[in-house]
Amino acid sequence: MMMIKFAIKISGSPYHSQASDTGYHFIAAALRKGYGIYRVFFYGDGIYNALRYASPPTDEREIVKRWSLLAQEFDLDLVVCVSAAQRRGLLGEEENKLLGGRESDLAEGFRISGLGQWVEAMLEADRVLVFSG
Amino acid sequence: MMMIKFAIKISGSPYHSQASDTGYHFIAAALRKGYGIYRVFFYGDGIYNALRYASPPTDEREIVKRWSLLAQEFDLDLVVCVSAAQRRGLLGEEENKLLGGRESDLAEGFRISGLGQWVEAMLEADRVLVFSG
Amino acid sequence: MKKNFLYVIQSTSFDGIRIQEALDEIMTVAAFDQPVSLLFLDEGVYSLKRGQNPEILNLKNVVPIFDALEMYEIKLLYIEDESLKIRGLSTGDLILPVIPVSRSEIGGLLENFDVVLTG
Amino acid sequence: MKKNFLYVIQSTSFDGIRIQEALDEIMTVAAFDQPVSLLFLDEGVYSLKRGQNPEILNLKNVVPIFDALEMYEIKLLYIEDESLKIRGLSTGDLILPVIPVSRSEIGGLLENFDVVLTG
Amino acid sequence: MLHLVQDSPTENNKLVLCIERAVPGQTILLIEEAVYGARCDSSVVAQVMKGIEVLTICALAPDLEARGILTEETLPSIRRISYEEFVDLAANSKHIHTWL
Amino acid sequence: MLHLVQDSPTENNKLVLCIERAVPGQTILLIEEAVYGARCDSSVVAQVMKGIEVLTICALAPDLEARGILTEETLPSIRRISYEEFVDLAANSKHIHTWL
Repeated sequence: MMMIKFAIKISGSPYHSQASDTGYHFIAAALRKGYGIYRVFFYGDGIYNALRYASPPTDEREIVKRWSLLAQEFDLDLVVCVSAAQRRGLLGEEENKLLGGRESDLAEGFRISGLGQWVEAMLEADRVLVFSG
Repeated sequence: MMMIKFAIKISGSPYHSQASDTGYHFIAAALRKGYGIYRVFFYGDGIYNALRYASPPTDEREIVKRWSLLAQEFDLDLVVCVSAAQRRGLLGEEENKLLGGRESDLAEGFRISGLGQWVEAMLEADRVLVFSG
Repeated sequence: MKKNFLYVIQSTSFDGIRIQEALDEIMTVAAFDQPVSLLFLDEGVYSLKRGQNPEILNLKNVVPIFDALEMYEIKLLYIEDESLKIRGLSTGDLILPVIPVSRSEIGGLLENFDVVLTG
Repeated sequence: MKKNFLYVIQSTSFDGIRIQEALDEIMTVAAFDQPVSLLFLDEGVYSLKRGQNPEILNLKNVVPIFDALEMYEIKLLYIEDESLKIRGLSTGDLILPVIPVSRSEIGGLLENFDVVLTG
Repeated sequence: MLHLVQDSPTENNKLVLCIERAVPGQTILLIEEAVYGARCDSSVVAQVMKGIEVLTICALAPDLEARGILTEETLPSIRRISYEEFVDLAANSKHIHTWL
Repeated sequence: MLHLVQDSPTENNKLVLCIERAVPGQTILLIEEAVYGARCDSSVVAQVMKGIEVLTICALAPDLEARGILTEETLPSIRRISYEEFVDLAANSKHIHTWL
């Protein structure tokens, strides 16, 4: 039997609820068990999970960084919704180029793309799961 | 009788609840009536109200920009809590200098400072009011 | 590839922009030629209430978007009867025709779709 | 200038970092030599429950911060009796000694302070 | 003292709890989703009516209008107030508490 | 079908509503604040017990342990599951819905 693949939407801000934590622990457990994560889509206030310069105190978990590390370890596709991000003020590389080569605010391992990427993930994956605040 | 002065804390993210809207409308009404706003302090997820590059679609209110305009019109003191902002990834001018002169993510009219500024505001103002999501 | 989608709308139009972003997502699913239905329950039933004027608060009115759903071939709108009743509403108070379902049928209804999502 | 502060804690330690940021604020008020009291009610009473292990979820444990409150001269911790009871808890289940107040006394209690805040 | 309630009475019981906690003479202002609690046919109308006997209960008019709640749909003893009146009310209340 | 509930039963009535909406044979997993609903002395224990007659109800163990809810405090018919078991449960459920 082929391993089940999940499409996962995270729509909670990192510090307002447990959504980002639960999503992270679920995804990490799934990957360690060999399940597929077709894509993780950050939508709504979930886009704040991708702010590159998040610098929590040293005695706290690093929410943004652990997403980046997980992406690196498992070649995970982390997609931030472009319209949710623009509305809230998180710009990708292209928009920053238009602003004169400003460095991107997007953390390592994330990419910015449209809602179509989320719909495609839902069509390709076997299971769809939402973590929301 | 001296006009009453308010100290106001906004701790809701701009798009997750009505807190930022209600806070804005309250403060605008107070200023127009001649009341004093000693300081507006953005704490918790409220710091996302100060992301400079927020670019909502043209048919939507501009939450960040209207704070900036209100600050300009009424010489309003908008303070973003430094620890809440660092944890979440919003850097002020000084931290950006350390990163090699990167442009600040902080919108016009806001400044970054510590919780002491909020306590001082509560001590100096006549009324304390919280808008939270 | 075709999947049958159900979006569950559980919040009012004033709970941040949750509904607005849900509608953007729903339109995108429809643009991929996928069949989409909506189920309104709990606070979500208020989002279909007649006479709303979010413009007073400088908020975007989502009613025209709901109106446009039909053009996107989104025709099946379910609503939980008990959610309406406890809020003192009936289907006549709503901007669109809806199919009432009872609370005890919801779990079964959800299983009729391939993907169930939270709006 | 001295004002008498009351912080109302209405959420558990797991509702994002609401409590952690409230405690940072409370410590700052205390550092300005202002008298601070705390009132726990609704879900907030869970934050004082014995035996919590947020470290299992990689979350920071705020219990040591509550323990440290006394050093900051924050000595008056009120708790709403009804909030405890409906959660099946009694003051014996809590990590710190608290002063129980009944629901009908809350409105009067709040007026004993100069500033009342939401944690 | 002014109590602010912002959640819908069908979402959770914050409004009822606020009424139970407020003491005679105090004021409750319904804002945001809580304005649904001003309706004559709300699920908590009995508790609201009981509250009105000893408390002043108002509701923020722009929040009512935005939600399409007409004057004839709300309890007559609940006054609809503007943002400007909200500011005056807050200025005249030594204590203000937001019930999250 | 797998229902996910995340709110505490004393915060709002989402857990009770989920039990009323689920049909026999379906599974409810209590996560985050909802794990308080697994306690023997929770305010909704009657509704939970009734649900267990026709539904499978589980609770996420790390969320229970983080909140200091001991095994002896929870209803014996509610199984405590790990994140790994949560993943398997989700993989084996054609439908999953998160109740906000």
